[in-house]
Amino acid sequence: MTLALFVVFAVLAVAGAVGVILCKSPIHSAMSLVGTMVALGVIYLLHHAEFIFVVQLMVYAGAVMMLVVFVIMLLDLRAEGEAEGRLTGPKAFGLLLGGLLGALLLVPLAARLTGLTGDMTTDALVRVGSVEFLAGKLFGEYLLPFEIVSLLLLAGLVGAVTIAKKRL
Amino acid sequence: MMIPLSYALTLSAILFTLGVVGVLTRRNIIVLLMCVELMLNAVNLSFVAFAHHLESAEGQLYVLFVIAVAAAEAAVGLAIVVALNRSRKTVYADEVSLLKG
Amino acid sequence: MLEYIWLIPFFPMLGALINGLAGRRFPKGVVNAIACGSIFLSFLVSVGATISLAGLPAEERFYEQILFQWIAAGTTSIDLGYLLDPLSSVMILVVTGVGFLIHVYSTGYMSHDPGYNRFFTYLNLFCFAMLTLVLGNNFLVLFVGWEGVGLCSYLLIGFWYEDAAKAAAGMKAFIVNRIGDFGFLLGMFLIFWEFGTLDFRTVMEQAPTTLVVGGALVTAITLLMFLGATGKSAQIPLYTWLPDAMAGPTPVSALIHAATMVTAGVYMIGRTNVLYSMAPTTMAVVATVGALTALFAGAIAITQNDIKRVLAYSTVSQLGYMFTAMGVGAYVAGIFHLMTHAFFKACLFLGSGSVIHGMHDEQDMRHMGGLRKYMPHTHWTFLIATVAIAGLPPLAGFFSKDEILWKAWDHGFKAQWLLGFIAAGVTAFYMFRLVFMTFYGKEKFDHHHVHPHESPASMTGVLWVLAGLSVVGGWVGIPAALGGANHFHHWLAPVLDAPSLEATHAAAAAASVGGVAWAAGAGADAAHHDPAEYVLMAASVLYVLAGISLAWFLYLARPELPKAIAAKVKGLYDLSYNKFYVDEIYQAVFVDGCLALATFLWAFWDVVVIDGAVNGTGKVVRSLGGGLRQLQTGRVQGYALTFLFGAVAVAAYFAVQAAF
Amino acid sequence: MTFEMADLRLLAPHIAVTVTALLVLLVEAFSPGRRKGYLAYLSIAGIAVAAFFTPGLFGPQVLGFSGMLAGDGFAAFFYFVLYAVGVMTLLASEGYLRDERMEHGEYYALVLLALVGMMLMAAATHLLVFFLALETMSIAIYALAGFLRSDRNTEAAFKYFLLGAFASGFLLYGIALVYGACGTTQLHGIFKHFAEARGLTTSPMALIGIGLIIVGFAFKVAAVPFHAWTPDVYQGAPTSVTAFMATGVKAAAFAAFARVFFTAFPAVHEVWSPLLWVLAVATMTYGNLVALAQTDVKRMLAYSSIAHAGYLLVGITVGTAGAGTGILVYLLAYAFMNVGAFVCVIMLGRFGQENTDLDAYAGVGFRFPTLGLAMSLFLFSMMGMPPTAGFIGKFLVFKAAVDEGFYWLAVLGVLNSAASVYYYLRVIIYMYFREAPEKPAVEGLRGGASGTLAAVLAGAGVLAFGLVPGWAVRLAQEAVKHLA
Amino acid sequence: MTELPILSLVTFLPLAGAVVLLFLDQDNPGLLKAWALAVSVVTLVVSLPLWAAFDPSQAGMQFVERIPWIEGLGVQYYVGIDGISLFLVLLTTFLSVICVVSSWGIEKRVREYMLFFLLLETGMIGALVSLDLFLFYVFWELMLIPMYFLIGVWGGKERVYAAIKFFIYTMVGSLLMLIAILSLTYVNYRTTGVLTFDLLELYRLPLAPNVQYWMFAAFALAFAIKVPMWPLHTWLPDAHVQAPTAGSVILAGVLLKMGTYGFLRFAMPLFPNAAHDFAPFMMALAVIGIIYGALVAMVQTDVKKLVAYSSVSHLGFVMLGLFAFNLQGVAGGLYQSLNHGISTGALFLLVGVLYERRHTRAIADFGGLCKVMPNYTAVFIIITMSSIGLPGLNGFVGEFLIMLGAFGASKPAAVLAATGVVLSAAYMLWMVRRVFFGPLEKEENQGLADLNKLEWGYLLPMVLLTFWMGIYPGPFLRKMDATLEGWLAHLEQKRVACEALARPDLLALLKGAPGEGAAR
Repeated sequence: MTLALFVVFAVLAVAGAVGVILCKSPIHSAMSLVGTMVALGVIYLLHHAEFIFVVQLMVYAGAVMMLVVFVIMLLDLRAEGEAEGRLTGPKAFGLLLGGLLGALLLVPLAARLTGLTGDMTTDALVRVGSVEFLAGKLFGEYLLPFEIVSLLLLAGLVGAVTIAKKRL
Repeated sequence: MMIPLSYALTLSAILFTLGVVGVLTRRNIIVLLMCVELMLNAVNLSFVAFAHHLESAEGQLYVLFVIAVAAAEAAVGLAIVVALNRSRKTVYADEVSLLKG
Repeated sequence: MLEYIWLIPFFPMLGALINGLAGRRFPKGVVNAIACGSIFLSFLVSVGATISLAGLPAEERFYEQILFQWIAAGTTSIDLGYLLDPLSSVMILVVTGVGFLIHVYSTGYMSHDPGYNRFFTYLNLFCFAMLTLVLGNNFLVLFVGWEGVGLCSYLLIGFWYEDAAKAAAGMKAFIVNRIGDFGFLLGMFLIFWEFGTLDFRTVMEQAPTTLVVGGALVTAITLLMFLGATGKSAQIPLYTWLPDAMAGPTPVSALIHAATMVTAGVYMIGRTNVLYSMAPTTMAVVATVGALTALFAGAIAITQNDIKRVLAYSTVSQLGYMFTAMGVGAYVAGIFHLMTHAFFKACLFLGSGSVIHGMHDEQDMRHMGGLRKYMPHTHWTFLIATVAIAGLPPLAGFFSKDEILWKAWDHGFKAQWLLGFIAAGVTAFYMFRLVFMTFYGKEKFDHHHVHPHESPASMTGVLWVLAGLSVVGGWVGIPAALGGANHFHHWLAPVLDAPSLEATHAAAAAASVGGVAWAAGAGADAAHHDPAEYVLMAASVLYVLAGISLAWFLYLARPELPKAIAAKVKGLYDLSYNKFYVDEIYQAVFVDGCLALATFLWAFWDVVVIDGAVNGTGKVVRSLGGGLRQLQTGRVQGYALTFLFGAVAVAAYFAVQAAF
Repeated sequence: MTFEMADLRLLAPHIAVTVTALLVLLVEAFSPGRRKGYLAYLSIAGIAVAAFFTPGLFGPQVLGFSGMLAGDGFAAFFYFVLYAVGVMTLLASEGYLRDERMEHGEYYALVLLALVGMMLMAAATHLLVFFLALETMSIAIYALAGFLRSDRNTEAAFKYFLLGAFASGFLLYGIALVYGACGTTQLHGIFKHFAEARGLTTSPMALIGIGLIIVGFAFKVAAVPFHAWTPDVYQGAPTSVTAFMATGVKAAAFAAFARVFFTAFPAVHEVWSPLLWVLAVATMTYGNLVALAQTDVKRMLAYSSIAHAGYLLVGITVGTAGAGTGILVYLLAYAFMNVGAFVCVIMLGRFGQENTDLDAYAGVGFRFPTLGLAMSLFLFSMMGMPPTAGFIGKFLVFKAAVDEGFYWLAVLGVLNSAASVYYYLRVIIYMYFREAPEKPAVEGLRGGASGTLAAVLAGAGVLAFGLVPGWAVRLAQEAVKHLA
Repeated sequence: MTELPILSLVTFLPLAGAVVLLFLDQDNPGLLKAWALAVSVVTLVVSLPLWAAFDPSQAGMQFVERIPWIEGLGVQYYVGIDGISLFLVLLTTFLSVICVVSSWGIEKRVREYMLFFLLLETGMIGALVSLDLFLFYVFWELMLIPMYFLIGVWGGKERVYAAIKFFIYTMVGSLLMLIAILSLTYVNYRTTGVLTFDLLELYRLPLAPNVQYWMFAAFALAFAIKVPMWPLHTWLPDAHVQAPTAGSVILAGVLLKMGTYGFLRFAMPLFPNAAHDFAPFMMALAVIGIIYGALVAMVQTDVKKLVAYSSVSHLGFVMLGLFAFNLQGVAGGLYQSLNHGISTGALFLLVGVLYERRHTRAIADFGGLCKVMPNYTAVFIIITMSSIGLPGLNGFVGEFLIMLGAFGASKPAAVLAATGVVLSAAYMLWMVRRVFFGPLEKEENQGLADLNKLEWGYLLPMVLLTFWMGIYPGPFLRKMDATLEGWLAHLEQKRVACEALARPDLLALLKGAPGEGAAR
């Protein structure tokens, strides 16, 4: 069952991704991307990453993509011109290299995982629940990254403002 | 029933590759941005899958942080798109080539 | 007196220094006094030193004086020292004596030249160098003098530097001499590495034990040294500079290019006779080169019209005699001829100078004639010297030249003797041709512009002294065959005929092709008189007279004949007149060849190949940079593409690493 | 493990800088005036405070925050390098921004935020921290690159951003694979796994992961063929930002590169070393070759920075303690000489006209003797001429290569150095060997006292570390001891 | 150490002077020149006690100073001189004074000019006294910079090309030498466990001959470029022709000697087996240089270029002497280094005098100058004679010893080298004839002034030295003797010792071909 669901949503995700790169209109691309994200969210769920699923939907598919769509509308972007569809030399080369990269990224599959290393066992999750578990980690062990992210967001904020504002 | 790791990783690789190909082939900067997001999403999938199979929380935490990073990047990226559109009147990557050589 | 021999070169050096640094501010009289005085002082010291030397027993007649250590590297030590022995005493007497006379002559001859003090500076400097040459106690000091005289010769030939040809002649002299020096240097190195020293006395003492008679080493040493001699003493093949050297003022020609410097090669062989005696091959070469040069130069002299050039070729020819003497082992005869030649050739040159002076710098004999009534002193002295060089008894040239020819015959060098013998007649012919064309016959100069006159007393006086010496100079060496005591031979014997070397001589001679008879004759020289000696003597006198008569016939009795003959044997005449084209051949082969090679090396090898490679590398690198620069298109997706390319390559690399 | 107060000791410098950044933003928000130069000095004061906390970090390695952050000599060494970069950049920026009429507090805040990112990169012992720090730095720098909003600025920001994000994807993928292979991304943990699990050294997952991490680093340090952004971005960005990027980013990236590879992956050194060999050679050769063909000083310096990355990669390739020492000292030297050079470039420009074309430099050396002297000093240092700091850096790096038998690498390195001489000298040729035209493009020097001070500091550093490098070398030697 | 650190004083006085120069009034050239002169004279004076107090009986280093410099790397500030460097140091301080005087006519950017000159002096002296390889390398490279500026700023028309060529040529060589230095110190570290750049320590390091080959090759390349040996000489004519007079003097007088000094001090004693085995090759190059330089000099149309090529020829002699491996040759080579500094330096000064008056150096533009400039001509001819090795002048002593030594080592080499004697006379005298003799035809030359007091001032010491060193070289040669004997003994001893060492497989030591590491 899980596997079947995985396959279905995987196909959806890939379809969305293909849509992103094939759609002529940016808004269609954005929509495809949202589709991919949602499909991926479901796959997260299938991996028992409920919290991530939520964040994925809310922050990613929701907020971030909203922003993207907003900007597309703001700039009134339409479908791309003639040049887009044509297959040029560099593009062909890019496709070829992309294919190669894809193939190479499959090489790790040959590896076997060396074993369980973590403490996020089903057992533990059952005991404290996945969100609580992650929260504990986030504010315990992972406090430093958490703090850094706040800095990062501050930098992003200030950066976005300085760049986008007409005059400072 | 567990989803085999290789399935998730394959999907991740495919999505990542599609993102990369998109960055290389599209002209519209916003689409390029989205392709980069796609790449990050692909990686996230790997993290989640690994976390699941290793029974390790780290992968999931990575995903959380990556999403935050992606959000910040998107903000800055979109700001740049706006700025470019303002100064160059274009959203096409290949038309931004003042600096070269 | 002996301990003062350092003064002999010192005085002229001092003179040169004073005149050179401050001479411009002195009146001419002071310059004269310094120049002539300094050389006269050295002459006095030389005489004194020689008398002191003579006072010693024969086998102890040497005096060595070390001034200071010159070049030292570890155990190698070369001193600056002087050596006085009979051989060098003869040389210093000739140099200072003749030198003094020529200084005096020059005060008259150069009196109107603006470079007066410069001239005397050089002349004094020359005397210093020449005296160093003959007094040096080792090869290197000899070489110092050797090069020093070369320098002075260079400076004096090009004395009238404003004439490009004269400057070129000086340069030629120096460079050709350098070719000889090349050999000399190498010879010195061979000696050094064999003996560990360059001291004459040590080398000569050790030579018989260190070297093998007739061995390759000694032959190489002597041949290389002889190459030096051919340069300095103008022998084939390096004689070409000497005729050109006549560009210098005539006193210079007399002193340097006739009486002293050019005989340095002869002196050098005399000085190292021990080595030469051990190298029969070299001896044969020396004798042959000498004899050939004697004849060859004579053959050129016949057709020359420039009075100084005739004398120059005559000098080359006479030097050839000296080398023949050295080559046949008649060292004393060679030195003897060196001395007599110094007298009469100086006299001839100074006489020609007097003629040129009186003829307002005319040197072409075809524009002279009948001068004897205008310049009687010059005429008479010139005639005496000519007779002396022609070799008529009892003048100096007869004794010395005849001894050479006799020794050549006697020592078995018959071919060389023949060449020398022929040359003797030729000498008589061209010398009298010179005299007749200049002093006799029709006056062929332009009476309106040229008013021949006799030279001042300072010049004619010197001429008379030299003429006198040309007459009596040979009497010190009258051979026993003619009832003479041959003082000269006895004086030089300790150096040139060291008894200890007899055995070596014999062995050397035995090894040599032509030297069998000589081996027999060497020991019994003084006692034994071969009747052939008288026959040859008579023959040569008659032969010389024949030459003189021919000259008289052609240039006084039938002056129209020479032209006719010249026309008849035009080829031969041109050949002789153009000096057998040797200068042209040298120019084409060596000078032009060298320049062509040099130009090729520079323009092609340096500029095209090496710099081409250097700059080419730079250019290639820079154009590579320019090419790679094109990759930077400014399109961000192009950049992503290269990025991806790199990423794929890296991933592929690791995939491969994982697979193995 | 959870948070302990003791960990704050490790974070004190970062906190100081962060607080300063926030302070700057606050002051900016509430100050009406147009002159904001004092904010630069405020920022410098913050760095000074951070510097006050730093020396305590020298000594044995202390890990904090669940082993995510290291307090050790290595980090402290880089902190000081980064402080120096920061202070000089800020000083130079003050006058520069005034002249460009863009005095805004955000600039200083972003510089400080980027600085914190860099410092964290140097100290991160966990790939997550490293990644976040990298992103913090990058995002701040993206914004800084476009700060002056000229066409070139925006283009630079765009290119840097797009390629940076692209590269982040690869880096992250690599981290994911390493995580998958090891189950942890704490560097010592990774090391332990490599040491214990024999299969890991040939595991495709681990190796490809390492490969992709290398790609990510290679991008940040501008190694060929991941370098393409460098010239465009360096040229397009405001010069003060270029200086900051060229030195700070490079130092931080190499610090992290060295720490990650020397701490986590030494077990597979033999695998990644040959690849980096190729990268190093390609990078220095390409950088130098293309720099030869440049006529714009700023762009030339960009290519030269690629070449320098090549020399530094030699150090990573060699991978010994000696190489680490070399990298540290090299980066120290590089910080001074490169910031110095860019400060000189700033000073020669004027509002709206950067004057970075070589022709503008004609005769500058004699017209502005001190600037000429300083610029020459920096250029000679970049060439690696003694007795400058640049020489010491190169010397140590090549020494490490030779010690390990990497002779070809060393030879190619020095041949590259020789080729590089040509384009550095060309600047000097223009400055000194050509006469200034009638109406010179450069009318006067800008940057004010602070700019001059920055140049003087840089020059002093270049000379000081060239003449008495002993203590810096010893500190570096101590620092790398804790790495492996 | 309680003694006065004379060497450091001599080395850094010019640097201190240069720093002071920075603060002097730029618009007062008289003051600047006077200051530079004072500094160089004081340096010369301070350097003279070195000669006086030098103990000729001692083969080792004297006036040694040693302070740790970079402790982590075993680098020291370690200086000292022996019979090899003593006279080169003195030559440097002497020529520096001469150069400052001869630059009195400089009007363009006097302060910078003098600054670079003094800097150069520090660099040169430093390189000569360094006994630590690191320190040496620092000074060695330091010399480049001021020279580069001197050529580039105050040079002739093609100065930029010449300056850059000079710089890069030298740089390539010295960087490869740097690698050899690193390898050497590393091998020493592996052998002895001590990381040091101390030259005297490294002298003692036994090295397998095949290891020596490579290190020697790298050192030799650097020094051969500096010498310059054929075929690495092409930077020299350009640099010489373009450099200002004083720059040429220093270049010929001292900088080229750095190459030969490098062989003497470093390349040969560190790697005696390699030096010994490569000797035929080096001698061949030296001989080619002698003949080639002379031939090419012959066809030059520019006086300065001619002198430059003559340097190639002369330095060929020096190299020939060094590789003769006997006392005569080496002493001759060292002595000839000094001589060449004096005579070629003087030639460049003389050419400079002419150039200042006529602003041309083309031989064809002159002719008959002897008439208007008799004193100048006289000096020129004296120096010419010194240059072509006339006995009694300095050139001869060196040339003679060299050829003597070379003859002992290789007869063919000596024979070929001796042709240089002929050729040098040919090209120099031909030039002299064309410049000074013949009719004074060119109108521009009619009014040329003879030497003035200033020119006499700097030429006279040179002329006196040519005589002194030619007639009485004892004071010079004696002080070299012990050192050179020790030098030769060391060479031989170490060579024999190293010959027996096993030769490691160098390829096995080599790392870093891509892919190789992983294959293991």
